[in-house]
Amino acid sequence: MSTDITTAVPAPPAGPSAMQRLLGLNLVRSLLVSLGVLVVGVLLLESTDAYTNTQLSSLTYFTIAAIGLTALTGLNGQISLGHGALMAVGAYTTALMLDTDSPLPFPVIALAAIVMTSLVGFVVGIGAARLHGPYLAGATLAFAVALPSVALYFKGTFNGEAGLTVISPRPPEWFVSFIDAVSGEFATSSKYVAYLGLFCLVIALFFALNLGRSKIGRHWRAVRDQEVAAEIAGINLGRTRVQAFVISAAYAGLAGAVMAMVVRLAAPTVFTLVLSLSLLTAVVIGGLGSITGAFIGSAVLVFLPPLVTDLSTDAKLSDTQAAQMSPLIYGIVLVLVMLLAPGGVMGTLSMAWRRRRARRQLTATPTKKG
Amino acid sequence: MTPPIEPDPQPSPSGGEPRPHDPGRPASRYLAQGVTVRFGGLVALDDVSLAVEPGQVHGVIGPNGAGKTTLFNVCCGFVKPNAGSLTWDERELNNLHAHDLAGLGIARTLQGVGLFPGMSALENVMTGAGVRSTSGFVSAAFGLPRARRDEQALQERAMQTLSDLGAAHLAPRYPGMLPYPDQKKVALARALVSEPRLLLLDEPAAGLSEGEMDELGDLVQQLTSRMSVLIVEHHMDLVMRICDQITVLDFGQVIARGTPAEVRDDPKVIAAYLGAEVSAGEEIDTAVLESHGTTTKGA
Amino acid sequence: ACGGGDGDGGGGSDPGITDESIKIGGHFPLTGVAAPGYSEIPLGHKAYYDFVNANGGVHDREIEFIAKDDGYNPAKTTEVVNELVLKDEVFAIVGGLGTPTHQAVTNFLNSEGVPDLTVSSGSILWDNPEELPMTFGWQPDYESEGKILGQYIAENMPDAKVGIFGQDDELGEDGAKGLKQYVEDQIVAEVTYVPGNTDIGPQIAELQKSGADVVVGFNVPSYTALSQLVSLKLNYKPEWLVSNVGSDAGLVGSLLEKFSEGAVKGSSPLTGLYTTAYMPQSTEADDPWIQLWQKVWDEYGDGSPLTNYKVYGMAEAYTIVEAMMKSGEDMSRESIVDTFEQDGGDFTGPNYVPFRYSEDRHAGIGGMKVVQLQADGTTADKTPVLKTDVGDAEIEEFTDSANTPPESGIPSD
Amino acid sequence: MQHFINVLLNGITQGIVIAAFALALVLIFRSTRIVNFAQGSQAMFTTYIALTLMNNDFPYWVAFLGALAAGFIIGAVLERVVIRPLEGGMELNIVIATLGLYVAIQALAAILFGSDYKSFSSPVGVQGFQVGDLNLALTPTSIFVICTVGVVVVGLTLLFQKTQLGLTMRAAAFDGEVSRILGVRVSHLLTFGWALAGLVGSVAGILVATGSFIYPSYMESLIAFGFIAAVIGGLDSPIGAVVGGLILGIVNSLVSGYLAPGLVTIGAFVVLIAVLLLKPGGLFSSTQARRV
Amino acid sequence: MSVLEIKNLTTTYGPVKALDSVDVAVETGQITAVLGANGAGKTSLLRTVSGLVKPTAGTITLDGTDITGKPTESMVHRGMAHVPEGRGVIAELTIEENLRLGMRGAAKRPTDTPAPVRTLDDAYQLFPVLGDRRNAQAHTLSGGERQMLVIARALLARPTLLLLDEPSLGLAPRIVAQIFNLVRALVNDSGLTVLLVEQNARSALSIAHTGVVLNLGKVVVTESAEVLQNDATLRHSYLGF
Ligand SMILES: Nc1ncnc2c1ncn2[C@@H]1O[C@H](COP(=O)(O)OP(=O)(O)OP(=O)(O)O)[C@@H](O)[C@H]1O
Ligand SMILES: Nc1ncnc2c1ncn2[C@@H]1O[C@H](COP(=O)(O)OP(=O)(O)OP(=O)(O)O)[C@@H](O)[C@H]1O
Ligand SMILES: [Mg+2]
Ligand SMILES: [Mg+2]
Repeated sequence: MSTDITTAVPAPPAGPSAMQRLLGLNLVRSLLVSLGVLVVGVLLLESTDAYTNTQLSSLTYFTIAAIGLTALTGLNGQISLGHGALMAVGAYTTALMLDTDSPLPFPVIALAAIVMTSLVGFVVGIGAARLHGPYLAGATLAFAVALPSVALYFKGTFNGEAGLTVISPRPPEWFVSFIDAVSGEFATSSKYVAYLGLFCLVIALFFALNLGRSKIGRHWRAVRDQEVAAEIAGINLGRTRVQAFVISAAYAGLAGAVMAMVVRLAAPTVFTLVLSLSLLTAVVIGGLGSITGAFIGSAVLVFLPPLVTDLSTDAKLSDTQAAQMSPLIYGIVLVLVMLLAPGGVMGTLSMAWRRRRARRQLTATPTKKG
Repeated sequence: MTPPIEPDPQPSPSGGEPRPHDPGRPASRYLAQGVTVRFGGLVALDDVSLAVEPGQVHGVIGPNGAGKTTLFNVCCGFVKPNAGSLTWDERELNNLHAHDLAGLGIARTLQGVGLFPGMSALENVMTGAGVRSTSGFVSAAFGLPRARRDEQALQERAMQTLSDLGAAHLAPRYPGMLPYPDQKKVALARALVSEPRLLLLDEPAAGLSEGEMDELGDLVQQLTSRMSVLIVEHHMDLVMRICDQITVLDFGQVIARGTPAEVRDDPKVIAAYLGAEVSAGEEIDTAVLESHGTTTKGA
Repeated sequence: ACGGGDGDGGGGSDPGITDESIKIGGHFPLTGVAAPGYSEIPLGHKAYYDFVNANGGVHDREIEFIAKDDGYNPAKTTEVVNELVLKDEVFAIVGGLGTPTHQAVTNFLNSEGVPDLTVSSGSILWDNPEELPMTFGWQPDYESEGKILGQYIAENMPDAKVGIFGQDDELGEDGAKGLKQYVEDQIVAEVTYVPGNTDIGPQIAELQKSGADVVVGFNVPSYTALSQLVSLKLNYKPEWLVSNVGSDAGLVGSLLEKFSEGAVKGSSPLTGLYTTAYMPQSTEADDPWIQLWQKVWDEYGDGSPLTNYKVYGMAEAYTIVEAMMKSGEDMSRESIVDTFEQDGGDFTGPNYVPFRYSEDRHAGIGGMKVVQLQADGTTADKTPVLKTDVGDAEIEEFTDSANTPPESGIPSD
Repeated sequence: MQHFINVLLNGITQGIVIAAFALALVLIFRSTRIVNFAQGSQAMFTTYIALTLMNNDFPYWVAFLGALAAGFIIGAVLERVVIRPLEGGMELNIVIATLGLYVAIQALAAILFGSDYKSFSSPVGVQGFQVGDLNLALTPTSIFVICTVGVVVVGLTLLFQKTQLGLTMRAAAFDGEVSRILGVRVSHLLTFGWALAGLVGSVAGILVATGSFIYPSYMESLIAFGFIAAVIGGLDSPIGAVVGGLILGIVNSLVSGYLAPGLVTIGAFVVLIAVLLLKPGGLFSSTQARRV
Repeated sequence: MSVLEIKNLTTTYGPVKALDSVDVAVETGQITAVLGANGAGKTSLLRTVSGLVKPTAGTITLDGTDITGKPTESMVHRGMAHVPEGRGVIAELTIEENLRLGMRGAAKRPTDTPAPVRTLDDAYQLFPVLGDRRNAQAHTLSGGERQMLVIARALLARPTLLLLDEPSLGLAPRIVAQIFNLVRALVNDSGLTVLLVEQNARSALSIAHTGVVLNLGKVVVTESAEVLQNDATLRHSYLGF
């Protein structure tokens, strides 16, 4: 199962029927991969303890956002240090809409979060479309730092520093009986939230797979690789960049919606620059441009820190020392991954694979020049 | 001084919005008139006019820094001229953007190759025609059959274009791994896949061997059945062989235009560009050397 | 939850409690911007529990205390509290620090039935027995403190022009709200600062412009020090009243010492500053409570000097231990909450005014006194101990004499 | 009037410190074309070294020089050990590595020096000047800070524009291979560039600390503002960094003084976007490369 | 005597062998032209000689000193100047700064080496367009102008061995002639040695003394230029003209 969307090489056609099958497969493959993730997700959720369940729900929102950022940074070449702030838009939208006596169903709320965030992403994207590399990084960083202040300033709506608490939705009847049927357990609202996250993730994954392999994805990559050539080929650079930014923002919005329910709070302190930076980190250490990489990177970010803290506590360090060990180790791991596996986890794997294939080809047929 | 451009030989067909692109239509005339470009104090192009007739190969030559690339950039919207107009399909191209070109049936290659390194050759070529597929965002996101059909057709066409250039075997390979001439082929295929009616080639022969250059010449001549070609090149053999018309630029001005034979013998062109073979050049050098007294005068 | 409660024998079958031990935990900013100062609170907790454990524990049970780092980020608070409750299976959460951070977990803790005791924040949010039956505040709320400071100004500085310097959150807001009940018409300027932005020049300049000659600060200690420095820069010398949170004289004083040129050696640069006290401060070496804390810290601390943050942590821990003691041999999650509600009003900690705990109140300490810092680093009482509450509750003098620590240093059952 | 002057003066002193930090970022950018997120942590660390020296009774100036030396060495070591092996790869990789360093160094400082507040004294006074009735928000310390940054900027500008070393540093940064062909010792110069940036960064770290308090994350807010200032200035030019820093400092102070302190970051964002919309390469950008 | 002796040189890029046991001897005061199809390894040869690429086997000797694996930075001081393929200007620096960088190389060279281009003014005289634009950033130059800048910059280093990688690329015929003449004059007058890589075999051979033909990384022919020019079979099979 390869979910690498940057290197989706269409095989050269071997007659129309074979090609039809191949192309037809793209949709089928997206569906299969998404369903696979769904099944694995359900199995994981039902076979692990409650705490791991909550970690998995963090993983879902993190991964959704990372997929969106992978699309933007990996496919379109735009760096964003502001995706944490975009998640804030989704999270606050969700918190505001859940804060009524009879809130709308979650899909509607999630959709609203996506739309709101896309709108903000559109505005930011228009500004960003003209910018490159570090200038874009600077602008999005400023955005990440600035947006939480909006919540501080408009206290009436967003409740300032304290933020908006989110009452987790109560699991509906059918869900309780479903879980009961699957594992014989009682479905808590944490579990329900984890399932919501999983569903959002699967849907997000499905669209990402389709887009990455489509014309749209190809145009994004063209703009990333060689903007002049892309322009000549008729691709409107500005529009394509904004499009990528909006899509990516939509993912951040959905991630924010899930995050609001997992964290049970939308507050400025949740959406610090650190969140934006960790997203970028996840995307890069997983392997830039690869959806599988986005999964892996997010997993590292969710599971590594508590692991280090636990190990440190086991090593008889005090709680404070253990707490400081976690960022120390995390920082060192980041540096080491970059040094030892510059392509991130996925990049390094696929590189090794390609190298092996090349070597095999080379030994099979002595070098020949066309 | 500049020979005037004759009036449009084909009267405009009456009425009707010019359609952006219709490969079935015969190639039309591309006209640049009075183009002037300044970079700060430097006048890169000064009142330059040029007409590419349908089905012809039009060469632009001139010394380094004469303004050839700048003219190209004006023709495809990368540089906004300070004055002058462009006409294509009997329509003036106001406020031309580079990304409009493909839709207008104009394609261009870049000096160097400018392939997308992160895509296979086939994808590179497919991108060249991407704007012509009609399926939109939604069908792409949902992976609808319509998008699939479009992609399929596109892929077939890209494949076809590659095989026309004898480069079908390159399809799955990445540009970084290809030898230079193969890269150039892919780049050309990418320009051709959109079935343009005007092809702009900027120094296409740079870095090619003589054999490869001959091949390129033949190819360009074949293309004229389907499109007009505007070419910038320093290889005189090639230029003289394939061009129907040549415009010579020097210091941003047109100093000559005509058939290869006319241009070749124009004393102004010889002085500014071709140089009177080796003997004339030698004088320049010895002058430099002598000015330092290091010359020991040999040969 | 899966695997919950397995092997737990003993008094109750609740998670985190066995015959030998009681496991509790809290979330604190141990790293990041909020770590300075606040990261010392769990040290206080730990030292006191170690002291209790060394002296027989609580009904023969050892207290095992886990402090988790949340970096003052609610998303991480959720994570670590999940970990504490679901993985470490603690009996209760104690001393959870910060308003936005703790707010993220109150619903979860209450729906899971986990006691959420002595929240380290003066927000009034914790006093909500209807919706948050397991949650209890501890320190006085900021609004009550504002009222007491307001009344002091109204009575003793009736002509003063008052400026407010407040943190841009519930600390500043609730405090100002209380203050205004008494000095609304004396206020000439109200400025706020955003934690993390250390540039408060414009705000202090604004106060100076307004002509305020009394400034009330509802801020954290680092901003007390900063505001003093900036005032020095502007030659601005109003009377300062600083809320208890921000008046850690030891800390702020030592920070400022290096900058107070020309001041008398050994005198605190904060001399003359008014603040409030709801329990003895680390500088009051003669106070029996401080003597207890000092002893505990000397024995079970890490060798660093005793600070008010550590005192705060130990005092909270004292409350926890007292509640555990009073809950008896077969303590359960339910019973400790009951103890807080039934006996909480009579807890015997260092606080001058008792807790307001009851069945329908989960608010913490109900009053304080206004004090002024003296040149020798001690404080002088400016008012008797005052007792009050949020809203329009009267401010009354509280005349009961203060508690003294038990001989053993451990509350009895 | 006094209020306006003081808000402005406050903006200038804040801005000049931002500028000092932005300068360090610009130096790295010039030599490696990346933004060093670890810069703040490096500066923080060297400031702790200075503080340790001062607590051991070394005078301020010795501590200052000690910090500069430490900054220089740390910069050089990081370039050799972490950045060098990553060069030639993706830019983002270096960015992530510097993020890792940023986190790790900060944690290390907390472990080594503790995470509590420490005050950092000033060699000169911290009391403001009084001119007649006017109380100016200007202290001997702020004048010291402004002068120090001034010296650094002038020094750097001369270095880059007037010396062979500066020319080769720029060449090495823009095109390593061509520079090597021309006999430029690129690898030494890149290390030197990082070392120099480390040094300038530690100047910024100390200037922020002087007459104030430090704790392991005290440079945090400066990282964002310094980066924004550097981008406003065009990332490439020392003068640009100073102008960017001053603009940002003054705008922040005005927003804080006349609107609301909560809007400061929004103000910074607005200024940045306004500048970038007018000049996508920042105010002092020189390169707007020919594309075809 | 050979200034530059290349023995058994092998250079690989991953699995690709760009040079395969190449032997070339470049005689003092001569022009040696390296010819061959695209991808034959010509550029790789020059890059290996100037140390930009480390060879996997073989030795390179310059003036009797083994320079194999020595850093590129040191080559200028040994008297080697390299005009890289593809117009290696430093685009962000001004034209004059580019040239000044070239002059640095001359600083450590013996002052008595004959060199026609010693000062900035000499360079500007050689290519007047550079003088006109001396304070403009190099990226504003046209393709051919950049090539001129790179050649002038290399000459300013006062080299004894000049490595030229396709110097005629993108230049107008008149300038090509000028440059080729200049190269020949330098060789004749100041004893410069040139290793010239050219796609345009005909003009290269017209000024070269010796021709070396590479094919797939191997030397297939080493002959005097005269022989190569006149032997139709050799020309047809290896040079395609
Ligand atoms: N962006 C720019 N800024 C300043 N000058 C420029 C710019 N672009 C081009 N020029 C100058 O304009 C003139 C024309 O340049 P152009 O690239 O069109 O020449 P060309 O004819 O293509 O030359 P070549 O054959 O060498 O490629 C040159 O002198 C060049 O230096
Ligand atoms: N950096 C590189 N990585 C991998 N392969 C390379 C690299 N550079 C060159 N090659 C390969 O090495 C071989 C020789 O290349 P080289 O550039 O030396 O040829 P050349 O004779 O200079 O060709 P051209 O006439 O196109 O300049 C080619 O097959 C090329 O694809
Ligand atoms: Mg050109
Ligand atoms: Mg080559």
